[in-house]
Amino acid sequence: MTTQTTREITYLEAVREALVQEMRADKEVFLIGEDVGTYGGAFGVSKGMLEEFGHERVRDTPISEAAIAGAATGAALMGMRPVMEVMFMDFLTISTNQLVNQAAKMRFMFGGKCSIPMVIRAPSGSGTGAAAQHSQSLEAWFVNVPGIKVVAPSSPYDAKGLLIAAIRDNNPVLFMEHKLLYRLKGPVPEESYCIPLQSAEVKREGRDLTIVAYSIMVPRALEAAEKLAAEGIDIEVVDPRSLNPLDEETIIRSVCKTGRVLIAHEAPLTGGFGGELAAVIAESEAFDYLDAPIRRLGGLNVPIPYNRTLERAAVPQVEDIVTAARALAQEGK
Amino acid sequence: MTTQTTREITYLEAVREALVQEMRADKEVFLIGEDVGTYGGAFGVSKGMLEEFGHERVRDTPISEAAIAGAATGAALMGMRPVMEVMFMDFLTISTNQLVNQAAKMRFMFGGKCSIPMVIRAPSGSGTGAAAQHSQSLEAWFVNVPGIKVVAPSSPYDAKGLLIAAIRDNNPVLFMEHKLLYRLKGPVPEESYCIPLQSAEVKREGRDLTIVAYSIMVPRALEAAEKLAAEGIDIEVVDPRSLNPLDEETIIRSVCKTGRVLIAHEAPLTGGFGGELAAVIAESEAFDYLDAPIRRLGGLNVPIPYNRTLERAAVPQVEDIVTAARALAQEGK
Amino acid sequence: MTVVIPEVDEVGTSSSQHLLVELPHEKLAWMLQRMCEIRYFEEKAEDLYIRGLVHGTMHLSIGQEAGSVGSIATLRPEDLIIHHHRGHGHTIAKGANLTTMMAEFLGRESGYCRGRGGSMHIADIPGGNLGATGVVGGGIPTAVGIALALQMHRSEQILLSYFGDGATNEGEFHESLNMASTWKLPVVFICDNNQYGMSMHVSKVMNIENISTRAASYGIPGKTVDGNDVLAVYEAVLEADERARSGEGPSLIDCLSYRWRGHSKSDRNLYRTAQEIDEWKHKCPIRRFKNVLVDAAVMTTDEVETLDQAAKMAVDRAAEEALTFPEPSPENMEDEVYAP
Amino acid sequence: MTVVIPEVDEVGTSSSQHLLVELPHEKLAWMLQRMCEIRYFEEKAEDLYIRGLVHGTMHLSIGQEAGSVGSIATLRPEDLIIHHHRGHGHTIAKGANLTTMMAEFLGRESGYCRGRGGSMHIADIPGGNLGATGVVGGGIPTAVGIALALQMHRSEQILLSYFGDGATNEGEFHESLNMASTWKLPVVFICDNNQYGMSMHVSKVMNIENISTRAASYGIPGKTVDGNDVLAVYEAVLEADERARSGEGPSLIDCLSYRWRGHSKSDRNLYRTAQEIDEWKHKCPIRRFKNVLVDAAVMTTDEVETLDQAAKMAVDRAAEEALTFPEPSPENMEDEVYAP
Ligand SMILES: Cc1ncc(C[n+]2csc(CCOP(=O)(O)OP(=O)(O)O)c2C)c(N)n1
Ligand SMILES: Cc1ncc(C[n+]2csc(CCOP(=O)(O)OP(=O)(O)O)c2C)c(N)n1
Ligand SMILES: [Mg+2]
Ligand SMILES: [Mg+2]
Repeated sequence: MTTQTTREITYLEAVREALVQEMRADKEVFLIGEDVGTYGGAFGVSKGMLEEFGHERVRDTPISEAAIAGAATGAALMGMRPVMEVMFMDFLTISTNQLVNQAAKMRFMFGGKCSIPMVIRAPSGSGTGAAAQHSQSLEAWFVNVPGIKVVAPSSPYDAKGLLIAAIRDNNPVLFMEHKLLYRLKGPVPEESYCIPLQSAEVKREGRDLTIVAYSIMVPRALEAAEKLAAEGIDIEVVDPRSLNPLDEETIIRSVCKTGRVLIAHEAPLTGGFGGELAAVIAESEAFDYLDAPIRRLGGLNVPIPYNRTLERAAVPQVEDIVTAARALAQEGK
Repeated sequence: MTTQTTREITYLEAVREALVQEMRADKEVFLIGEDVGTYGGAFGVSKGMLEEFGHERVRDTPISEAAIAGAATGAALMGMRPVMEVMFMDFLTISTNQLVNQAAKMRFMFGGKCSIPMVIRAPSGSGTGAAAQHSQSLEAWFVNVPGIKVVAPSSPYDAKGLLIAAIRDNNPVLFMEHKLLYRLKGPVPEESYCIPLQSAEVKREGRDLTIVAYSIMVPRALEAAEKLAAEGIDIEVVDPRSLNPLDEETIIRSVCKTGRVLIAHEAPLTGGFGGELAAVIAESEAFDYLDAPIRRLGGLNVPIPYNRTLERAAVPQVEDIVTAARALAQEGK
Repeated sequence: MTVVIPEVDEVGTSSSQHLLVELPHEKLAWMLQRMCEIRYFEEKAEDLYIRGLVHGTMHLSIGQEAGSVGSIATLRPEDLIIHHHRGHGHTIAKGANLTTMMAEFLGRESGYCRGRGGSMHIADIPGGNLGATGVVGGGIPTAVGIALALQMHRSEQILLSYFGDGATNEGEFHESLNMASTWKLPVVFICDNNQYGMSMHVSKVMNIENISTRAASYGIPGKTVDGNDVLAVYEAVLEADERARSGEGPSLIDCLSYRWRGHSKSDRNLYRTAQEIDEWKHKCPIRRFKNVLVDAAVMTTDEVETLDQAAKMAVDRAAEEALTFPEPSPENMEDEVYAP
Repeated sequence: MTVVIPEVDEVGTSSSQHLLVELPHEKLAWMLQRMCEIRYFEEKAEDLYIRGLVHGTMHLSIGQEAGSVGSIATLRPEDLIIHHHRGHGHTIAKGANLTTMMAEFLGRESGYCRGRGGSMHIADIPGGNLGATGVVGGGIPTAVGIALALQMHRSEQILLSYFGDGATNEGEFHESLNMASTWKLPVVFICDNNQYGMSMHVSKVMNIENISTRAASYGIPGKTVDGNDVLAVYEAVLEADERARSGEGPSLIDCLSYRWRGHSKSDRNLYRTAQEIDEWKHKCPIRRFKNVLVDAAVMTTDEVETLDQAAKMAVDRAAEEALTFPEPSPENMEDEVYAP
């Protein structure tokens, strides 16, 4: 990738650029969802796209999440590449049957004789004061559904490359966009490029301890790592980027190296994806390299509260990661 | 409990007995679901109940899983104790919004000023040749939803005591009934009794290795344990019984004792509840007692196939547990 | 739509003028004062939001006050409501304490939901307000269960279930109305039809003139009323109440109105013209009701303005007081999730 | 219901008698033969099930053959269908290879779904059968997407989307018909109305006479037809096809019929009388069509019976052959889940 074409854009702009470039490149790709047209999407992701692609390919829908998911599933079955936007990830609870029982299963159930190339874009996470029904992180459900892939980019660069890869993938891909990341800026090449799914990335190298984090937890982990560097604790941050399929090797290699691992996610700790990560590590050769127990840092087991202070307290913040990582770095020494 | 009142009945009869006894004891308890009345429920659980309690309390519904869940949620909000039967757990994908965004959240979201005492009875699992859309085990989703409890009994005795406890609990409780367990017979006292949620049970004592299993995997683990006993491998089988809240102590104590743990469930391995169990163990003091990596045995990451042979191969069977446990018992020796 | 909503000219008009003589004076005064309180409350909340004292987002019902007040005015004190994200009007009409309500907007411990819910999720369970749901259509199935409990308890109470025009395209609307009709439950379904679901005009998301047509799918009465005529709303809902109370089952009332403000705080109003908004401001339900009352000589201009000012003062006082309340503490939140 | 379905007496009757002259002889023969194939196929499948050669459960459409054949007979070869758990009739009418189909029932590798789907999930994608869904109503939203793709591809093809009477109480039915109508998609929604959803008679789960009434909620045509009159079904669906093909949008056709067998293999038929079942057997759509053809002298009794026997033999041959096919191997199943 030539660097002169790389500029700083936001995560939101990166998502839009991926959509626009794929829609220009392949007429089978289209965007479907509530208020994605004139309104430009609840978070402004599709702003301006209606003007270029028109109402047919930037398709506003009734408020009918089951039918929207079905419309994407059926169109995908017919060889199109729909990108469905659900306004908030919380509302996938209305699309669940279509995604889990139709989109995820048709290929296998029908003997491998069809495929469902679709993307479900889902703004996720808390931090906007939207309370319990507009702030969830539901990735753990979909990771347990064979037939669906789950991707959760943490940077503008990853957002663009992973979304293009997701659109070109021949399977249903749940693409999580954390609302607090939309404004995050970072270098992104103008050209179209793919980041293969199932490729984790070491976001920061370190010797003492590995933090496995994804989505919003990556910038927080990196900030925590800087703070701890000042204390002489050298942290490695690994971002799986895609939760299913999962690049286990990169994670395991890092844990073998550091001997300590902290897993961080925003979703409630109990039953969160961190359990899968912990299990993968505990089952692997990394087990023999562990100098301390595996630690998880997750959201509190609560619905997300409205009040700012409570909302902040409900999910891991930089200072929580710092505290947990510091403690783990000392543990058993 | 006086033993002279204990007889051998099936798991299905135990579930029915719990329902009948609670409905006799508390007029606020009622059963609502598709074909629970005249038909007696798709699996015959409510056979005969219509005759005793009438159409109002053994309430047949339209095929409307969202409204059924809403009807239960709203009635619970009004102080009733509805028991909702979903015909197959797979169809909770249509009730998801009501269960996750309403039932689970109303109490917290409204400042703790209401409660939702309801039970969701969900026949789960494969083994009946019903294929991909009628065979799922979706417990992992609900364990990650604060506000819902998840229970999965493995014996007639547990089914009755846990269902009565679930009905008397003041929160939404997902109660999983494995279809293959319905015919399982076991001793059950006639009197009404409660098994507190969050109480795991050691189903078999052993020295060499702990198998943590729930639902259908418990009888399979016990059978595997007998086979391995013949080889001189002494297995302990722990059944959490309730997945959330989880009785961590009993599990950790067992692993500290045996130093080896195999986790078994039917749901697809990736993202299954086994990850949470593995993480809880890996984070606990048991970590220091582990003589071998934690092992998980789960379903293949596939939709459940129709063909008998494929269906059997898709989820752990007794021989798979035997093989995995035998290997783990030797590991690192 | 077939219902034509007149602009408010010098002469006030209502299709249910006869209620001016049939309803007690205090009732009419109560209605006007509640409508004014809703208007002033939402203007105040908007102001606090702009000043950064209220966070998150907010869905204002300014322009739709006749729907919430006209419908709830038909209820007995023990009757119930369940509603949705645009629910400030219903909450106030149902008799909410303005201070406790504003405290919730401000996320204070003494708010209706102890700061956990915010403006989108106000519930006052003892007051018969069973809560606002932020998931479009999500409260409708819950309404079925509430009404079912009323029926099974042989209660005299009824329930009003509110949702927007956009919500009628959700599957939960369909399942719920069908179930409520099949079981003849004591509930009235009220569509606060402001003609838009976010940016989508009803004509772009459904192929029918009147949402009340959908009642036919369930074999229940459906009526579209001028939702800016508080007396017309009252008359239509009262009839539906009686049907619900007498065990004949639910009805669907479509209250046609308009939202003056953007959908929420992020709305740039790209989907409608300034002129359209302006035209609807000339159909203001409050000014209209005032004129109706004065023109029919039910009240003097002074009386009307006294009620208006009383509402304004009540809101100002509530806001002032609420701002002095303490914030909740983040301790032990996990203990709040499950009931003992 | 307003549509009265006559018993089959010595004289055969059809409300669309005129089609006997308008339709080519081969077409009429094709229709009768397909109806017989469906009947014999399901009887054979039932027999294999009882003998333990087919496992799981099975949903037989015996008695409803006119609905699937009458509707699919209107299609062009390139047109599409998507259907539901009671889908054997649609599958055969759409031209399935009986051997490949029976092989799927038997869970063989050479079955339509390589033994992964079974009797409830037969799909023949190249043949235009986009698959049967076991989740009630679950195929309807998918149908919207299929029809959307046809529209966006400017295709001439149309889609028939099948579901049962019970499915019309699912939210997905509502969302889907509304969306399809709003976008004028080339799909015809066909309700295989056998009057029961498992044990629940339509009158117990909805408060309306005719399911076709629900079309009004979406501003589309709705028609209830005698689903035991294959020619009446043909006429109604053809009209809806033309509407769909010409870009005017969907229709809802309610095919009123009856299921002779239990809902599935676990049904004890406690919710209906033996007499009711018997009465409906006297309305047999196959015997009726045979009489219509013979009475109108379109065919002789011999011709009719020759078609019948050809169907029987085809089914017997299919079953025999399918039983010889190998089972799939459980190796590498995880590699089948995701497309490369
Ligand atoms: C299930 C669901 N889908 C989408 C949204 C986002 N959203 C919030 S309000 C709204 C518009 C609702 O329109 P309507 O029902 O007419 O109510 P109004 O806002 O006009 O009062 C949308 C799309 C949501 N909250 N829930
Ligand atoms: C969502 C869902 N709920 C319940 C079931 C169980 N079930 C299978 S078929 C059936 C009856 C469906 O009735 P109808 O739609 O009229 O179709 P029919 O079986 O009569 O052909 C039921 C309740 C299911 N498969 N899916
Ligand atoms: Mg609206
Ligand atoms: Mg039916």
